[in-house]
Order: sequence, then structure tokens, then C-alpha cells
Amino acid sequence: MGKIEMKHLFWMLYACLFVSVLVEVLLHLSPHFHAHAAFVWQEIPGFGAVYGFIGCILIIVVSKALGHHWLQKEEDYYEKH
Amino acid sequence: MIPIEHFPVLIIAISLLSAFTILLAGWVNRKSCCLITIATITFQFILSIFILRHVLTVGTIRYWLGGWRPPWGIEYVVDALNAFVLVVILFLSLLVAIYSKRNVEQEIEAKKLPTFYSIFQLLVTGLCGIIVTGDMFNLFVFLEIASITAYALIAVAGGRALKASYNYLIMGSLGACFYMIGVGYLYSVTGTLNMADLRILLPPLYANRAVQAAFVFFVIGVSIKAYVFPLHTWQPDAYTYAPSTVSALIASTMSKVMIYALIRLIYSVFTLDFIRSYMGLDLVICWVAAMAIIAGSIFAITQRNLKRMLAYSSVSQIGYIILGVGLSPLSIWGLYGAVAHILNHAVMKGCLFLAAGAFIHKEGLWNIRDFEGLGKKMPYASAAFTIAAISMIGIPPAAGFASKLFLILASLEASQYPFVAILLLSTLLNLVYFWRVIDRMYFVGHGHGHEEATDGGESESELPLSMLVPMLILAALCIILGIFWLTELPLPLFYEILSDLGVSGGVTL
Amino acid sequence: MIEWLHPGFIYIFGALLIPFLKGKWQKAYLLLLPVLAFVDLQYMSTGVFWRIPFLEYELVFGRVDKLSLVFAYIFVIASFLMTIYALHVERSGEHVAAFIYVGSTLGLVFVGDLFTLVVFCELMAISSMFLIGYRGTRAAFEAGLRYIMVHIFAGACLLGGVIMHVQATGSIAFNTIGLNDFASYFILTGFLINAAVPPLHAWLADAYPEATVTGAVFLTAFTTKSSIYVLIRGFPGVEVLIWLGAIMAVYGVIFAVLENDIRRLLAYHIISQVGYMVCGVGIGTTMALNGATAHAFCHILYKALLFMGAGAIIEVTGRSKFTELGGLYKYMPITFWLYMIGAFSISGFPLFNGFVSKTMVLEGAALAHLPIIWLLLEGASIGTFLHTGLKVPYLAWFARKEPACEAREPPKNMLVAMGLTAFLCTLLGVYPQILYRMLPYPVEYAPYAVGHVIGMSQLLLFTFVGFWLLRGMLHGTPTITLDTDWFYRIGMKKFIWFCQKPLMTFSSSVNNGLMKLVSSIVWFSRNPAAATNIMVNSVAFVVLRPFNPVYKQYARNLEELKKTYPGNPAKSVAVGTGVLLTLVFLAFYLTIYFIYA
Amino acid sequence: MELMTPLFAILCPIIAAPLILLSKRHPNIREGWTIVASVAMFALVLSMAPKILSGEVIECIFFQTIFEGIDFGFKIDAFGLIFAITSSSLWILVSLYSIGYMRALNEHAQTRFFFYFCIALVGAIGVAFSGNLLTFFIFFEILTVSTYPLVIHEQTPEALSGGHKYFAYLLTGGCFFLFAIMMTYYLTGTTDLTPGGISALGSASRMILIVMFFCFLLAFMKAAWMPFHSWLPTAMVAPTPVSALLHAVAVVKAGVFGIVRIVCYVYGVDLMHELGLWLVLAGIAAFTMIVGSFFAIAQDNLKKRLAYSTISQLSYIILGAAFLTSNGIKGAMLHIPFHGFMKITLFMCAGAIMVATGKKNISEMAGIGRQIPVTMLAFSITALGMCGIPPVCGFISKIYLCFGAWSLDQYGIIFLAIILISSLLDVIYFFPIIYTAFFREPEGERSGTGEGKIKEAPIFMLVPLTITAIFSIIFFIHPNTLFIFDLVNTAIAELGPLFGGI
Repeated sequence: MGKIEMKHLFWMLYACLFVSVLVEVLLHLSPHFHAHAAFVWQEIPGFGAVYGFIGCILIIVVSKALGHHWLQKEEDYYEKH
Repeated sequence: MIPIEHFPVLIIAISLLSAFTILLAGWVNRKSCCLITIATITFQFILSIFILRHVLTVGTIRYWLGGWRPPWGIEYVVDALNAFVLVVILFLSLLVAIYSKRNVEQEIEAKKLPTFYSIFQLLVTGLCGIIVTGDMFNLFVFLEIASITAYALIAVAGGRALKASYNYLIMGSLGACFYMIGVGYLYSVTGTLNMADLRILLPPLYANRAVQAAFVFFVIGVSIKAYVFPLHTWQPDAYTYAPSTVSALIASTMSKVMIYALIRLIYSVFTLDFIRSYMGLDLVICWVAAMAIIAGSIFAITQRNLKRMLAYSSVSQIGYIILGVGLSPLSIWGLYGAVAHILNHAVMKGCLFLAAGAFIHKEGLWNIRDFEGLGKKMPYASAAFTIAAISMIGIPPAAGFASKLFLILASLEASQYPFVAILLLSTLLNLVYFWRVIDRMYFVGHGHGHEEATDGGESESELPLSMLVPMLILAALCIILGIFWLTELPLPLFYEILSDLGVSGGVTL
Repeated sequence: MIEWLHPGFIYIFGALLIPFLKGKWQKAYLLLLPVLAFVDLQYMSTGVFWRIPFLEYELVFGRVDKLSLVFAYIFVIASFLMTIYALHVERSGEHVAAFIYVGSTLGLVFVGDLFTLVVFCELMAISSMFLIGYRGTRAAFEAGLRYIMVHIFAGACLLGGVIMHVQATGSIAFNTIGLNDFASYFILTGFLINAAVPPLHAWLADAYPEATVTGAVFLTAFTTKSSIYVLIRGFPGVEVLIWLGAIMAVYGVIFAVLENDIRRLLAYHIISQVGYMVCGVGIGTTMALNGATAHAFCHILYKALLFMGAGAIIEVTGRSKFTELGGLYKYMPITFWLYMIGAFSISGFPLFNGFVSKTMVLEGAALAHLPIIWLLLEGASIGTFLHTGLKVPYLAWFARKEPACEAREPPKNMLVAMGLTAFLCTLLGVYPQILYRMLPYPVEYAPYAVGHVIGMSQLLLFTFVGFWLLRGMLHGTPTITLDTDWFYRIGMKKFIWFCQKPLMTFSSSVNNGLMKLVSSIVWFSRNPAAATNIMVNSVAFVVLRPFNPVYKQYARNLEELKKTYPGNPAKSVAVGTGVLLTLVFLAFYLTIYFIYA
Repeated sequence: MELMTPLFAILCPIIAAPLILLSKRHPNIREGWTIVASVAMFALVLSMAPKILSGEVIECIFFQTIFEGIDFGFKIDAFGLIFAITSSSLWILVSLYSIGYMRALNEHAQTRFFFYFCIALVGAIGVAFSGNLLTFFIFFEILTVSTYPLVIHEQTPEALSGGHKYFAYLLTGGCFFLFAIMMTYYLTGTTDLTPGGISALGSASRMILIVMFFCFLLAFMKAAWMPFHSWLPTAMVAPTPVSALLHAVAVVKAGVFGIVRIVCYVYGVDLMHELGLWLVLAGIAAFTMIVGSFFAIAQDNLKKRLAYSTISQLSYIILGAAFLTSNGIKGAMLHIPFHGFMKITLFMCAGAIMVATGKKNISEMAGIGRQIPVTMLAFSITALGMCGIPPVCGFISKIYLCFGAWSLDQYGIIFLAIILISSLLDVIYFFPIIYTAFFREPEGERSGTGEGKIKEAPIFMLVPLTITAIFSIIFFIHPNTLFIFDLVNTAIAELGPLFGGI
């Protein structure tokens, strides 16, 4: 995969990100929408995006912290103990 | 046809006559001595069977010697107990006599043979006499005949046997002496020597110290003769150094006869009442017997010489019989056990001594340590030995098991639990010393490498048949008797003995 | 009696023939069996068949309804695909084990009584053990042992529970059990272990990565999903399962971050995905149960696909650690794209099957008004995409310019199998009605509502952003991660050590003590008199130590005695002693009697 | 005629024994006798089953003994027949196996071996047939003594000391047994094995009954309950067929058989319960089950491990009987034949491994599963069965034991847990063997030629162990094979009212 292709891909990605949020905002503005939102946050446009981003960061950071301080051990851990 | 009432005296008379005949015949032909002995004993044995049958069917035989009524004359009384013991003794003597033929030829100088068999026959006479007589003093006479002949027989081997015989002589005389003292005491207070009379006259005198002392002297006198521990000191040497035949004979017969005498004294002269109310004898005797059982076994364990081990084993086994006697006031099973073990031990010990003799005869082996591979060299003798040993240990269905059962039941009935423990412990001790021999004979040493091709072959004609057959008969009897005692068949005998001894009822199960 | 041929038995008895066939015949036969079973399923009608009297009970081997059928279908389909994937394997034993494994799972979905349930559960555990053991490595050897131990433990729990249940109800029928007594706790525990619910899950992440390449593919599908079936059947609506499921979903995701082994990472995602199903079972509404069933169905397909992809890498390169992989794209592009279909499916991208089933569970949670659960599950799918969709492909196929080892596309049969599986994943994603028609309850759910699609897309797209920002943190490290298996791994080691060392030392010391006692008795018995003498002397020797001259004499005595021991025990007793004894005895008797009388 | 069947059955080995001795020069004829006798005996034993199943009891009294109330004779009830069927059927297979084993290893003193094997079977069958304790004891002792030459067959010092230990334990047990028997007789005037217990025993003093019970227990040291188990692993010095006989069929089974007899046929359920003895017994059994497994885990020698496994498994039977519930006793009775078939397979496999590869230790067995697949497959199947895993028959007896445990009121959960834990422990010591054999690469690469030399054991050994392995599966599918299950039910029905039940 060439460098230029990567760049294109990233542009496409940014477009997708933008579109997905935009569509939802539009949806929320449309009068027909409020049909089934089970929870409050489903009514916030872009919630999924925020949750996805934050969730991803959290998962990585939290588990890495856990692993670093506690759970991760050298590979011959069980042979030694 | 001579009526059966005469048979008891016939047994004695023929035997006595034959003893002298042998001596005479020996001048003519030495080989005939043995044959005459065998023939005589066979005849005696047949007579004894008739007697037993008669006693069991008709009743006690009373024979007044010379027609003199007691208390002046000597009375021969044969009831179920003596008849039974008589059969046992004669049967064993017969087998030993057959066995002796070839064995003695090897062990004893040829010129001594007539004397040997003559004394042999006299010993049998003495034993029979002790059994059939109903007179205290006559019993002493036969006791002495038996003892003196026994000393002589043991001494025949020469060498160390002489010292052993001398030892025996001293101790035996001491025993006889004690017995005599007892007889004296009784005579002094009752004025009679006849057992039946004594039985009638004694009860009022039970509290008399002289009677009690007499009893103690009897017990100790007989105890010495029957080598009850710790008065057995003469016995191991005597048994070890005597010729094999003699060991077998006296081991299987003499002590039994002595115990018979003890039973006779306890039941027919004194009574259970006397023992129960005045002596508390039962338990003391029992404890002595228990000591004998354990000590005999322990001594046996320490032995390396097979015959010596068997001798100590006898000390232990006599303990069984004495225990049975001691328990008999409390439970009839005690008497059953004692009676059964008289036969069982005679058969088992006879077989063991015969086998031991065979080992010496053929291989010259005395020490257990040298027995390796004997099971292959002498398969039949070893097998006989093994069966008898298993029987001694008391593994069913061999004979020893039955007597052990009786004795355990007797102890339970008497509520004397320690004796159960002692009997069972003794089983284990027996196991230790007999199994050591069996292990040596069959299993130790020649493990791998010896393929089956090597067994058999030379072993076919291991022993002369005349030695082998008695041994095998006894071995077979060990098993047969084991089953026999378990069946109902001996019950009539037991009942008869009980009623003759006046113990009918009272103690039942 | 025989209404139809039991498909499970087609596998189990069919498997026994496998070793006798060779080469092409064997391969054809291997493919024939799943086809046969599939045809068999087509002709099956619902009802209860195959009642077999056994002991005092009646076993029911064939309880057929929509629920069991849907599981049976996916098991048969999956086994067909996996057999294709495993077709190149030469070792018959592995095929036999796999087929018995599949057969027993099929047996399990049709059982109508608890005994048979136990039997098939155990059979499943045993046969699957072989799939791990055949790997032949030391790690596989040990992991396999742990695996079977855990499953036998599960089996024991199950058996205990069944026993109590049967005793309490008097019937062995397997119907809804519910969580109401001791018995049900045990049964539930048994299946929670099989379903790998934390903290009873460690066996899965421990064993699956050590299995053979093809065996692991089989393993992903059957054990956990069959216990989901049992949970749906026996414990629908048990509330504790909601929480367990949600925690499970997140737990797997968190641990997956730390993993360095490609298949172990995927294994943690099995845990995570099964969490959705457990959660669905816990919610217990028809929507949620349908969701759980559907998710199980889809999960089998995409997880198999993912493991096939990972397996292909291991098959070709022989390596499974991220630290040793990377840069494979140049050599294995087909594998990569097929893998990515699986990855999109598991992440729940629209148009892939994960989307149509996962959202059902989410919808179930939403309808039951469980906000936190919903958030947790949603969060778990972030993590799922993060790892399977982004981290694995990134680290395995890219991340390096050149791979550290040789690489090429895997054997054809593997690719075919992956292709077929990928096809099914997409097919179900595009036409979810195929799946929905098979579900046990009528489906009133439209996955492709705009809201769902948008919400899911946002979530996953922004996950990518997060990933891209933090991708530096995600590189593998040569470590392992502690999990709850720590307890039994260490515990077992200690336990075996205890048995081998302290216990054996103790027992042999007792034994030696006894033997010493016995031998000293034997020593003593060789000559009691001399032995006593020696003992007395030794005591004297010790006591007299302060008095030097005497003590020396005793020491000499002792030496002498010991040297001559046992000597000759057969010493004759002198006559005098005999006579003396007699007199003592007489005195003894007389005294006793006179006192007594 | 029918009444004499038990006599004929036991006569088969009795007649065969001297014939074996006589034909010692012709190994084929000698082994022929063994096979003929075993088959004949098996047929005779099995032929009694229909009659027993109809609820009758075959009594065959030889004579009334001197002890009033005790007959010497056989009384074959359902439970006895189970043991008889187990031992007679396995005798056929072990005989076949021994032929292969003894010839393959070119053992010495084969005649002696087969002779005492015959005698041991007399003991075992006699024990099974005995109608009262005295008869029981006699055959019990015959069994003990006749197995001694088998145990020390190798005649090495080690074998001898093992044999001595064996003897010391078992004959000491015999002494206790004798005491207890005579005590029973003294107290009740009978020693008949009465289903439901000897009723007269109930009137004896509690103290004596309890002491007597312990004597009975000590008598059955053959059952190798802890801490009186150590003879059993030591007796492992014996040749493998003997170990198989000792551990699966004759000796140890006679021990547990005796314990069940005592519990159900002498003391009876009510008395056991009243005296609280069931709990003591169950405690001992539970302890043995668990600790026996601990010991097994620590062994590396395969036969030793199997020996400790036997110790543990026998206690299942004791435990089942101790529960006094119908299911518990049923489990116990079922476990006698089932464990017999399984354990004998394991031992035969151990022997086959020894003959084929010369290996005795588990740690050396890496990869042999591929070299001797049939043997190891049989081993694996039966090992599964020992762990109580379907589809092998151990599962069925375990299920009943569990049922039996759970029907206890207070202690149910404890004993249930113990049974389940014990089967887990079984897994811990059995599965590593299977795993090592199949999945572990042999240490150190061997050259191709060396690899090729290892072949399956001779067919004589292979066939019996395959048959028993197959049987252990058949017993699972159809527990009534050889009438076992019906017999157990009949036996349970005879026992009268028991605790528990579904």
C-alpha cells in the first residue's frame, strides 16, 4: 500500500466520520424521528461517536494500566512459580 | 471270641509280651524286630478301635484285674475319653513304627536294634497302661514305665542325647515324685487308690489342706511330664537330640497321655465342683497355659534348628490343650478343644517331626537356614511339612483351625477375652516361625534362572515308601481332621465323654 | 422407535470408521458425514423421539423443537466448514476426536433429560481434549490437562446438581430449571464454566490458543455455544446472568488488550461475545432469547472465520505472537480480506451478520430498560472492533515492512473453507430473514433501522480514530497475562508438590518406622536373652559414662556382645535350673491355692 | 441337580488344580486345563442367574457343623452371584492374559503360578457362595494363603518382603475376623448371612457390637482401607496378572464384598444406623478415597499408581454400603463388577506396556500411545471409566453412589462433595498418563530403527484387555449385561427396607 493511497484512505475515513455524525444530526432534526429511543442519550446526536472514541481510549488506557502494574508477567512466570 | 471287656488288659498284656519277644527275636533276626513291633501295634490298634466302638455304643468298660474288686484290686476303666486317646496314641505309634523301619536303620547301630524296638514297645505299653488304668498307683507305675523307656530311647542316639536324656531323667523323676506325693496324700486321707472310689470319697474332704496339696502336686507332676511352660526345660534338648523316630513318637504321644492324665484327675478323681469352689484352678491354669502359648512360640521363633523349633512349638501347642482343660469348667468347648487338639496336635506334630526326620535322613539338614530349594529336592516331604505347618498355624480348613475355633469359643463363653487375643496372637507367632521354614523351602534364593526343566527328575524316589507313606497319611489327616472336627460327626464322642466325666448338662451353649 | 436417525450419532459412530479409511476416501467420507447430518436435519419434525429406558429412568435423546433445531443447523453447517478447513490434516485421530466432539454437541442439543445431558457434556469435554493434545507441544500438553480438569470439574458440578435436582423433583426431565435451589446453583455453575463466564473462564483463553490449528477452529464453536443452548433452555430470565453477561463482555475485551498471542486475543473475544449471549439469556424476553440464539448462530460463523484466519497464519509461519508477526499482507492478502470479513462481522458492522444478531441483544436490553447493561455491551463492541478489526490485522499483516519469517497463502482447502464461511457471514448480514425464520420465537425486529445503522457506524468509526491515536501503545509485548487460572495453576502445582513431597515423606517415614520396629523385633527374636543383655549393657554404658573406669568396661562388654550376637540361642538349661523352677512353681501354686481356698 | 450347581462350579478349579500340576511338562495342556476350568466355571455360575433372579436362593448345604446353627455350605443369593460372575468371567480373561504374559517374559515356575491361580479362584468363588461367616472365613483364608506364592512369584528379596507384608496384614485381619465371627456366634447362635442383618444381634450390648464391628473392619484389611492399606502397593512386586487378580477380582474385592456383607447381612441397616457405625465407616471410606488419590498422584510407577487408585476406588464401594440407602448400596454393588472390569483392564494394560516397551514408569511413557495404540486406547477408555466419565460403566455406579449420598439427611452434601472431589482427583492422576502416552513427544530423538521395534504385546494379552475394555463400555450402555443390574436389584429387594430411594 503506497503512501498516497493511505492518504486517500484517510480522507475517505474523515468523510465517513463526518457523514455519519451529520446524518444523525439531520435525523434528530427531522420531525418523524423520535420513535424509539429507549435511553436519554440516544437522543443526543453524535453520542455514538463520542462514546466510541472515549470508550476506545478508556479501554486501551485502563487495561494497559492494569496490565502494566499487575497482570502482565514474563512468559516463564508459571514455570518459575 | 474274647469279650470286648477283656480288650483293655489284652492291649497291655500283648504289648508287654511282645516287648520281650522282640528282644528274643532280635537274637535270631534283627530285621524281624521292627516287623513284630508293627504287627503288635497294629493288633493293639485294631483292639483299641473295637474298644472305642464298644464304649461309644454300649458304655464304659470296667475290668477288674485278676477279678479283685477295688479298692483292693486294680481296676481298668475305659470310657469314651480313654478309648479315644488310646486310639490316637496307638495310631500314631503305628505310623511312627512303620516310619522307623528305614530311619532307624540309618540312625542307630544295627546291634542296638532289638533293644531299641523292645524299649519302643515297652514305651507303648506304658502309654497304653496310663490310659486304661483306673487306679492312681497303677497309673504311677505305667508312668514310670513310659518315662524310663523314654529316657532310654532318647539316649540311644548317644552324644549330646545322653545329657539331654539325663536332664529328662532328673526332671521326669521329679515329676513322678510329685505325683507320688499327691497319691500319698490322697491315700492318707481316703485310704483308697481307686479313682472311682476317690471320686466318691473326696467331696466331704475338699476343704482338707492335704487334698488341696495333693492336687497341686498332681498338677505340677503332670506339668513337668507334659512340659508345661516353665517346666519344659528338659524337653527341647530331648526332642532335638533324640533319634528322629523317637522325637516323633514322644512328641506326638507322651505329652498327650500326660494331659489325658491331667484331665482324668480333674474330672474323674477330683470334680469340677472341687475346682470351681475351692481352687479357682481354672484361671491359674489358663494363665499358665497362655504363658506357655506365647513363650513357646517366641522361643520357637529364635531357633535355627528345625527339630528344636518344633520342640518349642510343642511347648506352645501343649499350652493350647492346657488352656482348653483350664477353660473346661467354664465352657464345654474348652474340653472339646482340648480333646480335639490332643488328636490334632498328635497328628500335626507327628507329621512335622517325621518330615524333619526325613530331611535329616535324606539330606542331613538340621538347620532351617540350609533348607533352600528343599521343596524341589524333596517335594513330598516338603509338601507334608507345609500342610502340617499350615495346620499348626491354624489356617482353614486344616486341623489346627478347628481346635482354635473351639478354644476361642470356649474363651468367649467363659468371658475370658484375653485368651482370645492370646490365641490369635499365637496364630501370628506360629505363622512367623513356620512360614520362615516354608519360605526357605520353596521361595527364598533360587529365583530366576531356574527353569522348570530342572524340577522333578531326581526327586521321584526321594524317600523310602515306608517313611513317606506315614508322613503323607498324617498330612492328609491334617486336612481331613480339619473338616471332620467341623462336622457333626465328633459330637457323639464329645457327648459320651461329657457324660462319662459327669459333666452332662450344666454348661451348655 | 426410530423416527429419524439421530444426527449426533451419525457423527459419533461415523467417526469410528474414519481411521479405517485412507487418503481421498477418508476426505470424501469426512465431508459426507456433515452432509448426511444436514439432510437428516431437513427431514426432522418437531416432537420427542428416541426414548430409551435406562436403569429406572427413561432417557430422551431426541427432543426436537425450533430451539434445538437452530442450534443443530449451525453446528452441522459449522462442522462442514471446519471439516473443509481441516481436510489437509493427515492424522485420523484428530478427525475422530473432532467428529465425536461435534456429535456429542449435537447430541446435547437434542437431549430431553438430565442424565443424557451429563453424558454428552462429558463426552464433549473428553473429545475436545484431544484437539488440544494433538498439538504436541509442551504448552499444549499442560494446557490440555488443565482444560480437561476444569471441564471435569464442571461435569462434577453438573452431575452433583443433576443428582440433587432429580432427587428433589423425582424426574430426570430437562426443562426450565430456574435458579431456585441448591441443585440449580450447581447445574448453573457447571454450565457457566462451560460457557466461560468470569471468573470461571480462564480455561478458554488458556487452552484454545494451544490447540491444533484446525482443532481450535472446532473448539471455538461448540462448547460455549452448546452451553448457551442449555442456558436458554434451562435458565431463561435468571437475572444474575444479565450482569454476568455484561461483565463478561467487557472483561474479555479488557484482557484482549494485553494479549500477545493472536489466538489468545481471539479467545478472549469469544468470552466477550458469549457475554452478549449470556446477557441475552439473562434478560429472558423473547427478543433477548432470540438475540442470544441468533448471536450464537452468527458467532459460530464469524469466530470460526477469525480462527481460521489466525490458524492460517500459524499454519504458514508457525508463529502466533504479535511480537514475531507483521508484514504478512504482501504474501497473504486473500487470507487478510477473508479475515477482515470475520472481523467486521464480529464488530457488528452493518451488512455483516454480527450486526443483525448483536443489535438484537442490545435491543433486548433496551426494551428491558437496562441502561448500564446497554452501555457495557455497546462498550464491549468498541473493544471488539478495536482488537479483532484493528489491532490484529494491523499487527499481523502490517506493522512491519517485511515478515520475520516465510509466508505464503495457506493450503487451498483452508482458503475454500474461509471463503465459504465469509460468504455465509455476509449472506446472513444482507438477508437476516434467513436467520430470523429459524429462531425459536417470532421475530419482530428490523435490524436495518436507520438509527441502529448510524449508531453502530459512528461507534465503530470513532473507535478507529481512537485506535489510530493510541496505536503505539498497542504493540505486543512478550508477556503473558495473569488471569483466574493463576489460582488453579499455582494451586495445582502446590497440590502435586504436596502429594509428592510432604505426603510421601510422611508416609514413607511412617512406613520406615514400622519396618524398623519390625526388624528390631526380628533382631530381638534371634536371641532374646543376648538381646536383653545387650540392651541392659547399652543402658549401663550410657548411665555409667561419668564413672570412667566402669564405663569403659561396659563399653568393652557391649562391643563383645554385639560381635557375638546372636550367638547360639539354643543353650540348654541346666538341670538345676529346671528343678529350681519346679520348686518355685510348686511354691507359687501352693501359695495361690492356699490363699484362694 | 440344580442345587449342586454351586458345588460343580467350585469343583472346576479344584479339579483343574491337580491336573495343572500333573501336566507341568506340557505347557499347552496345562494352560488348556486352566481355560477349560474357567470357562466351565463361568458357564455354571452364569447358569444360576435365572433362578436367583426369580427371587430364589440356591442353598447347597454339605453338612451341619459341630456348631449348632452353623451349616457348612453355600447359599447363593443375588449379591454373592454378582461377585461370582465378576470373578469367574474375569478369570477366563486373566488366564488368557497370563498365558501371554508369562510366556512373553519367559517367567519361571509357571506351573506353580497357574496352580495357585486356580486355588485363589476356589477361594474367591467360595467367598462369593458362602452362606455364613464361617464358610466365608474358610474360603477367605484359602484366598489369602493361595495368593502368597503368586505375590512373591519373582522370589527376589523385594518380592519376599512384599509377600511378608501382604501376609502379615491379611492374616492379622484373619485373626480379627475369626474373633468377630465367634463373637457373633456366641452372641446370636448363628452366623448366617441374613439379608437385613442378624436380628438377634440387636439385643447385644452396644459396646460389644461396636468393638466387634471394628474387628470386622480390621478383618477386611483386604479392602485396603486406610491406614491399613500399605500391603497393597507393596504387593505390586507380583507379576502383572497377579496384580490384576489381586486388585480387580479376587482379593480386594473379597474384602469389600465382606464389608458389604457385614453391613447389610450381619449388622443390618437399622443396627448400623442406630449405633452410628455407618458414619464411622463412611468417614473411613471418605478419608481413604481422598487420601488414596493423593498418594496415587504422587506415584510415578504405573502399577503403584494403579494400586493407590484401587485403594481409593474400593472405598467407593465401602462408602456406598455405609450410606445404608438403597441407591448407595446399589452403587456399591454395581461398582464391584464394574470396577473389576475396569481395573483389570488397566492392570492388563500396564502389563502389556511392560511387555511391549519394557517401561514401568509413567514419565517414560511419552509417545507410546502411537506405538501401541490398542493397549493405550483400552487404557484410556477404562481410565475414563475410573474417573466416572461416560460412556464407561464407572459413571453408572458413581451416579448411584451420588444418589445414595444425597439421600442422606444431614451429611448428604458433604459426602456428595467428597465423591465428586474424589472423581476429580481420579482425573488428576489418570489423565496425565493418557496425555503423556498420546501427546507427549518421547524425550530425545530416537533413531528410526529403534522406533520400529516397539510393537503391541502378544495377541494373548491384547485380546483379553480389549474385551474387558469393550465390556466396560457395554456395561454402560447395557448395565444388565451378565445379569448384573437385575441381580443388584434383586439383592436390594432382598435386603428389605432401606433408607432413601427416589
